[in-house]
Amino acid sequence: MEARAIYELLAEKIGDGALGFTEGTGDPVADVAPASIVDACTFLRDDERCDFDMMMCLSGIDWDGYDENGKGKSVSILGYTDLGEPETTERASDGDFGVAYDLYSHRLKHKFTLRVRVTREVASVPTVSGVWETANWHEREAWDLLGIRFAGHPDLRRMLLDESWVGHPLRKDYQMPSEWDAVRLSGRDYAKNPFPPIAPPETPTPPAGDKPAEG
Amino acid sequence: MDALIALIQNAPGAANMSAQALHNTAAALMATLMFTVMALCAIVFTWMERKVAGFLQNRYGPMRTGRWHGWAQAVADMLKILGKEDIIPAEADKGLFVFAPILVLLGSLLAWAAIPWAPGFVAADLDLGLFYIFAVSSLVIIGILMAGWSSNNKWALYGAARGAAQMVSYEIPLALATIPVIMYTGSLNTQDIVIAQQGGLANWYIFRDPFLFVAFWMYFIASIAETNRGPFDMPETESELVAGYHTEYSGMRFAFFFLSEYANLFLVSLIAVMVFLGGWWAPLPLLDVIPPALTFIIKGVMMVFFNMWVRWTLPRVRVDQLMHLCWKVMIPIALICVLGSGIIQMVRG
Amino acid sequence: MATEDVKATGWADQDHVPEIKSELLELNMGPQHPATHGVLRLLLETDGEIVYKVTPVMGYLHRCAEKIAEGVNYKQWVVYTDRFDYLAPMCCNHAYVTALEKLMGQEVPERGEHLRVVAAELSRIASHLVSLATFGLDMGAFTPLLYMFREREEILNLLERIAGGRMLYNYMVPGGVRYDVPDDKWIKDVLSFVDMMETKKVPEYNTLLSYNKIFIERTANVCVISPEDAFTFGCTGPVLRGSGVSFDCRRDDPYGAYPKFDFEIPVGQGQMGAVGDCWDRYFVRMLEIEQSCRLIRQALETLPDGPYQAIELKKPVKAPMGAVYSRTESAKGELGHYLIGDGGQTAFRNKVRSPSFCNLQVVTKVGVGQMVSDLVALVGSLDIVLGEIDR
Amino acid sequence: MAQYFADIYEAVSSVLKGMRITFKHIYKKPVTLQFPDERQVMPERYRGFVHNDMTKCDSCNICAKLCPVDCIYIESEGKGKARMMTRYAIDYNKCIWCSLCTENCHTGSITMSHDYDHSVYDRRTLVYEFMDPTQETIPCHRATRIDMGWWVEPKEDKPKPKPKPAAEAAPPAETAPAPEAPPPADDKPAPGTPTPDDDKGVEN
Repeated sequence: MEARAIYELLAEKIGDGALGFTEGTGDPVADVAPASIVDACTFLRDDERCDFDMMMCLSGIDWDGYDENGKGKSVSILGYTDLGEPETTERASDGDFGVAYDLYSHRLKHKFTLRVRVTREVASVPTVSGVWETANWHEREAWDLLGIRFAGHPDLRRMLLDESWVGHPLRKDYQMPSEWDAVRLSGRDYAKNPFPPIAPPETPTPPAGDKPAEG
Repeated sequence: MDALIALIQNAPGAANMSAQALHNTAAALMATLMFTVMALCAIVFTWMERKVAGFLQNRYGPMRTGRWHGWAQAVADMLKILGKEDIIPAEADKGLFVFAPILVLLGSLLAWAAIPWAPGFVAADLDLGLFYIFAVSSLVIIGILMAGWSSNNKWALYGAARGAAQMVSYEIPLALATIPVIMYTGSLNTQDIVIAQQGGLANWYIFRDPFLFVAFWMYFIASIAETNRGPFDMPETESELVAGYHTEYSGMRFAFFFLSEYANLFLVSLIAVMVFLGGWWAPLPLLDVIPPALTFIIKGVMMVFFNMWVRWTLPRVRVDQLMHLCWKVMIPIALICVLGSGIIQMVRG
Repeated sequence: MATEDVKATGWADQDHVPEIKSELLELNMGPQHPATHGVLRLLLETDGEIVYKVTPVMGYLHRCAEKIAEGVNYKQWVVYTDRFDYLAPMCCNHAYVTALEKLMGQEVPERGEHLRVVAAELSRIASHLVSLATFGLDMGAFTPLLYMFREREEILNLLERIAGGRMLYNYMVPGGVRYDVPDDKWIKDVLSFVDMMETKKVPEYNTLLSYNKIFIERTANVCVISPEDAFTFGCTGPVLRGSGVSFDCRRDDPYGAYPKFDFEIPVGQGQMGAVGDCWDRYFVRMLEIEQSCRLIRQALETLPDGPYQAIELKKPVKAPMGAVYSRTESAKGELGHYLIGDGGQTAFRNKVRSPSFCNLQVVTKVGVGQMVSDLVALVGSLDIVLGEIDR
Repeated sequence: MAQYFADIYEAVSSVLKGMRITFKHIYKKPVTLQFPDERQVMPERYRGFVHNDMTKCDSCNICAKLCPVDCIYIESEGKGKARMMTRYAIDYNKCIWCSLCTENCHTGSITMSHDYDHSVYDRRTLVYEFMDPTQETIPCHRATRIDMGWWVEPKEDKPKPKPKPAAEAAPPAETAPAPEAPPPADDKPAPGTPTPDDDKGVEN
């Protein structure tokens, strides 16, 4: 079924919860209010005409800095200064968070994308892990990396990072901590100079141009 | 032993020795010899295992140490293992932890006493020889259980529990498979068993009757399980239990386990040769020129090769399947062998 | 856990449930364990040999690759995609460039598509070989591992000749492939390798491992994943097909040159036990090797002339604003990229939906009630790669 | 009961088949190479350690900008014709052999060699300085180099590509399309180490 037809079915079901349908560059996407996402997902899974038995992907998004005019670029990755101190950002963080759900039906072989958008202050979306089991881990990952809470999630712990980690790295205003658990986190840049001088190495000849390796 | 005593008597300066002194000297000599042979066989077999595995797997195995096909690799490994730090985990039961490898080694070492290498050349010419061998080699089980328990490591405990269950179970088919032979010989004396197989290939027990042929394979399978080698290496199962009962062992203590594994391997191979494959008798009259002890060892090494070949071909069975195999397949078949062979003996008179 | 609960796990009918309950033993399987294929940690609660709870813990290999994706430009990011599934990097490259081209609306020349198929399928064979080999190793069969790595080495040599790298190729670029075929001899070598694989090697593996009775006993009827479980847990690839579902992105959601070729989707048929057991998942991979060989042969025999890149290598790549989700069939399953462009040269957000990540989740359900040895078989048959789970 | 014996038969026969296959391999020639004695011949496109030919390099910074892991360090002084390169270093601790630097180099100075075997005892020794220690700076501009007698005429068949804007930043304005030249200077190892190649390199 076409995405637009699915959206119309969905809008019929959840009423005000359906916020709009966009077609343009990329996949067609249906915006849904956070409050009705579980209803929407349950409907899409159980309805005969939709039958979305699999959630392909759940992606958390930090929309901060994303501007419809293409002006607000994504911030460049924050790393370390020459002295190994974490760089800081002056960004004001006021963008929304979003979650995109990509669904697929094995029987009807059609796809559909849902999207919810919540403000940075709220940062909480109802969980759909009761609808598809796979959402469990995807949501944990989104919580871990983006700090989006999933209300009602059975096991919302950090997944890829340690429980004691501070911050959510995929946020656009994330600042790398300088140490974690008494471990200094800055990378060692051997080519820069704060390192103590070393004795001359044992003649490491730089690689020659096209000296063939002999067999 | 008698042969050894006779040898010593003939040696210069030994003529005046009392019978007791002669016996003691011979015993000391024999013990030294046994231990040396065992340590040597462990070294040779580690190298052999690697080379056999290598060639079965389309690669070379060790090639560097000692120039010719890495012959010194095992020696180098032993030296390295001797130089390693001896670690006893803080939470381990120290006494048991230290004693376990010794017990394991002891178990396999004691059994060597009753192996008949050549006519008259056996350290302990016991009337209960075969029984003695099976009895003392059971000590290994206690050692493994001790090692697993005292390590205070869950994986080690798993390995020990599996190992104990496995080895206790497989003692039964192992012993049952040899019973037809004992019935034929009418003796448990190891020398008698070998002497009864004199007279070429046809007189070897394996070819005496079809039930004995089956019994030999029962013995072979059970012996693999007894030595904890693949496909029945339940106490180790490196892909499941990390390293099983010796997970926490290092250095010399680990070497003891290692040594005992290969000593055990050679031991069960020698028993197979002794019981089923004609002991020191050459298969053909043509080969009688080879000294009996050498024939015996060559046959043993061939059995070891066969064992390695099996190990490097087959996947590992699961622990419950292992038990299933033992209790529901091998013991019935071994019992049938005992019965069938007994009937044949009765018919033949 | 009450005895009734234990019976619910499926062991009841086998009378394995002990009458006297003892305390459950917590067992840390990993992160350094021979059978967890990397640095996966499984927190087990066991009673003797039987597992009552499995909690996978991961992140030991986490590099926050998705953050890096926001910091490097599209072409630089191709380099990083190699590092997800380092056993089939070509498939990862393919997945990413497909997503990017979908966002850009970029067409790829025929020859480029064919070369992509050849490279990705070779990579898939290599990945499956590693998977089968390590699965055999988990079952205790060491020798097939060496035989399969011998053939994988051949593939690495072939890919090294076309892409320049042994393991991390960085071969595909947006709009095509980086290099053309090195020479005609390469094509001949690939074809002869494919022939050898089909006629000699696969039967050899089958005799040595697939049809070995001990191996069948270890894997058949073990850890059965039902199609419903596979759907809800998002299992894809050989895990889903092992459960008897005929689904393959190459056919059902076609991309690249795949629609042009003729190939079959092998599914698990429960030959040795139930549909969806470890043996089925294992054997589906074996059959897929043959199908990949077919694909390679077709792609090379019909290799068209012409350009192999649509965008000059030195040109920077820009993608418009918008979001796409694109998926491809990697060796492990459906490898998807959720890609948001912001009109510049850098992705605004790139979420990687890695197949191993989703496939692994199924152990929390299927692993319950199995023996420790069977759990090893399950993890081995899922064929996970930690580089892709932790990203 | 029939199943019981069928299982036993199947087990024995499949085991024997498997053992036949492994036994056959004893007679096959091993496929492994004895590494330090025998080495694989690397194919044409093999990407080994990165090599930079300092005679061609004009310090345009494209490679450093394009490097996904920032492992190339280029420093220069001055502007325009007077611009002098003071440092060109590659940190092989970081290099991931992706070859993005080579394919965007407009002078063709940076290439991937076939070298892969550079084990060291200290990671700091994996930072390779390509500048000659005896010569403190290298002029970047083409005309200056011609004055110094460093250049021969560029080959005609090779089109001189204009430096494209690198990934995120425009290349430095001073970059000039540099022609090819015979290598007058060889690269040099990490700082302060005299190597036999050094003298030869300068004279060439």
